[in-house]
Amino acid sequence: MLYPTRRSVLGAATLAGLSLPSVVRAQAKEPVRIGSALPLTGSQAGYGKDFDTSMRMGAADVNAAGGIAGRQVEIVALDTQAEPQLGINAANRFIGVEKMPMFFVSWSAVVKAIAPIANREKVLAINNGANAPEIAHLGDYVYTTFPLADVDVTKLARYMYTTLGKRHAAVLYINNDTGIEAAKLYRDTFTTAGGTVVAFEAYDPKATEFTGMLLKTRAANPDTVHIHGLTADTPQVIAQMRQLGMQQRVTSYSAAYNPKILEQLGPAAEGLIVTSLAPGVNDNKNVQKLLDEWKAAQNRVPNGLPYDQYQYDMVWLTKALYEYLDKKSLPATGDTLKEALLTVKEFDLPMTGKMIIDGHRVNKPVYLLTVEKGAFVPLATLT
Amino acid sequence: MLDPVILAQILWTGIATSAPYVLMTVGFALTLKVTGLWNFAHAGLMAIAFYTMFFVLNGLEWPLAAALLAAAVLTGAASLAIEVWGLQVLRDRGSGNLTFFIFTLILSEFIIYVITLLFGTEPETLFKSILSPVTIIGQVAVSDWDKVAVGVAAGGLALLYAFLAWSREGQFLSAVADNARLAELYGISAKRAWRVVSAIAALFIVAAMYLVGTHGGVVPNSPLELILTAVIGTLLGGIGRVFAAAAAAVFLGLLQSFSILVIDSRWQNLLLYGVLFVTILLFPRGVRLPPLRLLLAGR
Amino acid sequence: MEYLATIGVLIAIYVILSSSYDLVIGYGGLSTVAHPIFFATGAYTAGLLAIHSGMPAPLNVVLGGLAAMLASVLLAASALRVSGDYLLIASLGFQLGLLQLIKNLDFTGGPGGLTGIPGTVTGAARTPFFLIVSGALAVATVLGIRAIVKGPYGRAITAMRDEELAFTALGRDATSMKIVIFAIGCGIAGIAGGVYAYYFQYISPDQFDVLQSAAILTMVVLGGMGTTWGPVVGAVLLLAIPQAITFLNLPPGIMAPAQGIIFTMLVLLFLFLRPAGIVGLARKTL
Amino acid sequence: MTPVLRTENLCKRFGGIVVSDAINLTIGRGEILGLIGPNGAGKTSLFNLISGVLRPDAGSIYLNGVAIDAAALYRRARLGIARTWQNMLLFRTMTVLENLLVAPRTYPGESILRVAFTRGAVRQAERAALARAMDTLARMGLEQTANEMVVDLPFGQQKLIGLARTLMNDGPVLLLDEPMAGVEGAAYETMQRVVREEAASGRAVCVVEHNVSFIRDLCSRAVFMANGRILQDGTVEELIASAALTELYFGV
Repeated sequence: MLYPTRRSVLGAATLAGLSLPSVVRAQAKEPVRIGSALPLTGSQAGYGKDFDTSMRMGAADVNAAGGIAGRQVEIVALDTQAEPQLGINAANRFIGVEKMPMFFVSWSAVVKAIAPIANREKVLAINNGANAPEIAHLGDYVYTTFPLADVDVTKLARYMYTTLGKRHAAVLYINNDTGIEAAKLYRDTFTTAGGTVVAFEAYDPKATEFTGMLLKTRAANPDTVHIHGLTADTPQVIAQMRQLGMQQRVTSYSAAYNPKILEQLGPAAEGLIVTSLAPGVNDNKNVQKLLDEWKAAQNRVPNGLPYDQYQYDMVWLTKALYEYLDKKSLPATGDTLKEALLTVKEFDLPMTGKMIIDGHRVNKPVYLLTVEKGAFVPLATLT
Repeated sequence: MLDPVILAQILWTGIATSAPYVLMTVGFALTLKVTGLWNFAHAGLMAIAFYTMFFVLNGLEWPLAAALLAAAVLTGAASLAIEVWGLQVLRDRGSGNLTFFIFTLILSEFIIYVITLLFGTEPETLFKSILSPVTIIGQVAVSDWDKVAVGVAAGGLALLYAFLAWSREGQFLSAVADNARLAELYGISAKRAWRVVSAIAALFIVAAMYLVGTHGGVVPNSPLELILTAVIGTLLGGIGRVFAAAAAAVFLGLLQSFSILVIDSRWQNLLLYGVLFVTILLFPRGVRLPPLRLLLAGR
Repeated sequence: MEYLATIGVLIAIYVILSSSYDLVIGYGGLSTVAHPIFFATGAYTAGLLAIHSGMPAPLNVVLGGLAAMLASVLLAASALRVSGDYLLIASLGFQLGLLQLIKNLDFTGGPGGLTGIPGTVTGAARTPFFLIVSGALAVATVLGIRAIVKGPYGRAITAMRDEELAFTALGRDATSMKIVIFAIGCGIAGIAGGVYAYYFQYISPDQFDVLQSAAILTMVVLGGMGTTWGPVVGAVLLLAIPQAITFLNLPPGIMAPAQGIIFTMLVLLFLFLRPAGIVGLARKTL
Repeated sequence: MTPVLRTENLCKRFGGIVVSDAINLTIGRGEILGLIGPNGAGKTSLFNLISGVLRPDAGSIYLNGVAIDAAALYRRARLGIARTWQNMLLFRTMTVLENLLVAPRTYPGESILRVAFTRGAVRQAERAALARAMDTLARMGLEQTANEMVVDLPFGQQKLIGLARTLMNDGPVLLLDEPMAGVEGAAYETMQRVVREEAASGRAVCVVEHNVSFIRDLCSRAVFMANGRILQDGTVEELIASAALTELYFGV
């Protein structure tokens, strides 16, 4: 939705974030205010709102655990609608109005749009949701705590070749910034591993009809199909694929790790392999706690649980950064926080586990899940 | 690659998938033919149609028949309201082409915002599962959805043809389409014709959205993209030639499906617009607009 | 302050856009929706030149304007051969097609958008500088258009809009006049695009689609078509009010659609109750 | 001497309807030709063909012996074929004066470049146009209406403004489409006087008119048209005398 009127909408949470119980205010020192630019409205709001909720849960837990050196944490979330222009306004508001030395941001287009500002103003912008490989090259003040596509896609491709012994892969991808780069990565990794990519097809984000593409793929007869699309189109592609009698094992990535897909595909989802960049309930007991919090608060599971785990953890990451600064008794600026991020380097986070900041990249184990009897079950953990 | 089975499969699925586009294009083209307006309010009507069905099916959990009926009634009413309290007022005022465009486009946006407020922006489908059972007919996979789609589209076209050709009302429509003023002289009420058309268009829209909503996810914004296909179909089909527009819609669908055999799939969509470009820039005379001023009443 | 200044730059750019759009549809009476695509043409031309050529920024911005002008002449010349009404739909197709092309090409950054546009001006002076530049351009545009529509040329434009047939039969070449007006308006939009690209250093195709058309249209209609100050008022309102609304502190889920509803409803109300907009004198038809 | 305007075998049909069937017509210098006939006879269509609104299917049009078939509507006006319209088509959002000022045969103001760079020439042309406009209005006793909006004037005066606007074009040919329809009283007199003066000044005038007495007063020669054909060409008396035509016309 691209109304400039809505481009310049800023999340109401700006002020909501401030309205903590006055008791807390009174007894607390100057609070640590964490900026978070997310699509709270618009087509991506389904995720954005849940991400915000999860981060606030993280804040609540940090505060319950004594906050950051006695300082309370406040989340200041601004709406981006996943729109560059709104993202820019949000970034300017964080820097100019809220005077924040760092803030978190998701969605590739928004990260790209705010990068120039962060670099100009020497404010640390941390991507914690977008995975466009380009993000590694956006400048000196743009870092990521969320693994970029080159982490999960490459590991998945290698797994398909070595472990599952697939030799002929087909890659179907949505023709937008999410799909294009990731698809190339899968192709290159799979080929260097020794396999051959027999079909490499893009489809338009608006497309609803994939027969031609699928038949072309079928004729190339691959033994595995990687689909890199969005939650809206991926199920449609798989459905039409099955209807055309293509039974190959389908792989996708974290976007397909979504209950809606099971609903829409029913039996056709069986065998689907998806990636998750965060440990699941069985790998990490804390995750159950988050899910319970969600049950209690919203009586449902969040959209895109792994992403939510990262959102939750960002508060703890911030805590770690600020504690480093306090130890060194440095003021919190873009530069010092950046220094903190790069020197601390290793973070042990409650929901996502060990996180190693590797320059402008971050390396994380990739958790594979597959669909069995209509449910996602762990398949493997790739480190 | 060019083995007959594949070609047959692409042909069949291509035709089936173009069915909803055929329906909405026909509604759009017919409206243009009779009223002389590019009625972008159809996007809003599509949204109303889909979300009515969605609500009745998943909110009230009533049967499909009820959903279709409710959608038909609501969309029809909305369409009539737009005609009577919107377009007619502007006609009486002798407003220019652009005013009609602004009105219809902005109205659609308005409707879509309201719906966004009510239903949010998650992609929704009419039924939980979008998987429809497949039967193999001579090695060609035919899903139930395909059958329904083709059936509905063919039925709709046939009915419309019969209506225009044989019913009095239908002949009136053609008369008004040719020349509203003249028709008035022969005692045919243009206003009436315009209202009839807006009702018919609503029905086509409901049918189209049923097919769209059972095939994949729909968000409040989708209609604005869907309507563009209708526009392109109408353009290529040639203004005032409703069934040619329908054919154009199928042609576009097939063009895209088949083109993948020869060109990289990522260029498919561009191909669509390529065709549009060529039409606009090179053969603009291939597409004539009816003399709007004549069609506007009160002139 | 950075935040307000950025809003200021944005407002200035949209004043340029809506005023030039008003010249085309309001004064020229040319039904087009494609204004954002010429904005885009300017933005991408300037942006790409900024990245790949060593040429000075002002030159690139001007070239962006010229590119937009060229594209607009291409469209107008072919569409107007048919009829003024046809231009409306032709422009829509033109916009969609060009956007699709931008998304499919690689050197434009594809759907992901064009990153890495150099900042040119750096340091604290940057935003004030752009505020001044864009502000000056906005003023120049508004006054320039005012100058155009006054005097003999403006008289001819008005006559053409009122009764094209009679106008032509008096020996006036309406078609070339239309093409010229279209080219001027779209060229200005292209320049605005160049400034936008240089200031925000990132552009993506989705920023220039049909909803963007509707937005600029809203500014013009709300402010008052065929008036000097109407588009200015419209642009300021549509960009400033949302900022104000954010301080009402509504839940965001409500806010964005609510704003859309408010503005679209306003347009509809004006269309029927006061066709000439906030500024315009009540004229009978648009 | 060559006639100012000559049409040769001019043909035009819309589907089944023939609006112009091999029309051969000549109008000489200073002549006022009356064009009469029932509705749908093709009189206005003939004007549209001559002035270039319509393209003939066949035939040619000569202005002072030169074929102008290739010239577009606006070029023909510049060549000096001026016309009025049955329903005037005045510029409704403009004043009387403005309506006239855009109407001269050549108007530098229509080129943005010339407006921008040859200010002097433009200003001069404007002055000339202003003088001619005021003069024309004066001839019709309308100078005091100069700055009123045309839409505010009574119908009769609007008709005169329509003529005045056309007269800004000082070309050799003047085509008047039902100048008298709905006009009476003072305006009627003025209309007649002005048309006479124009003819006297050497222009070739052609008038489509139902008001026979107006034609009789004005025209030495008249043409009777029906179904796109010229049935008779002669003096007004001859035409009116012809029972056949009268029947056709008045449908007795």
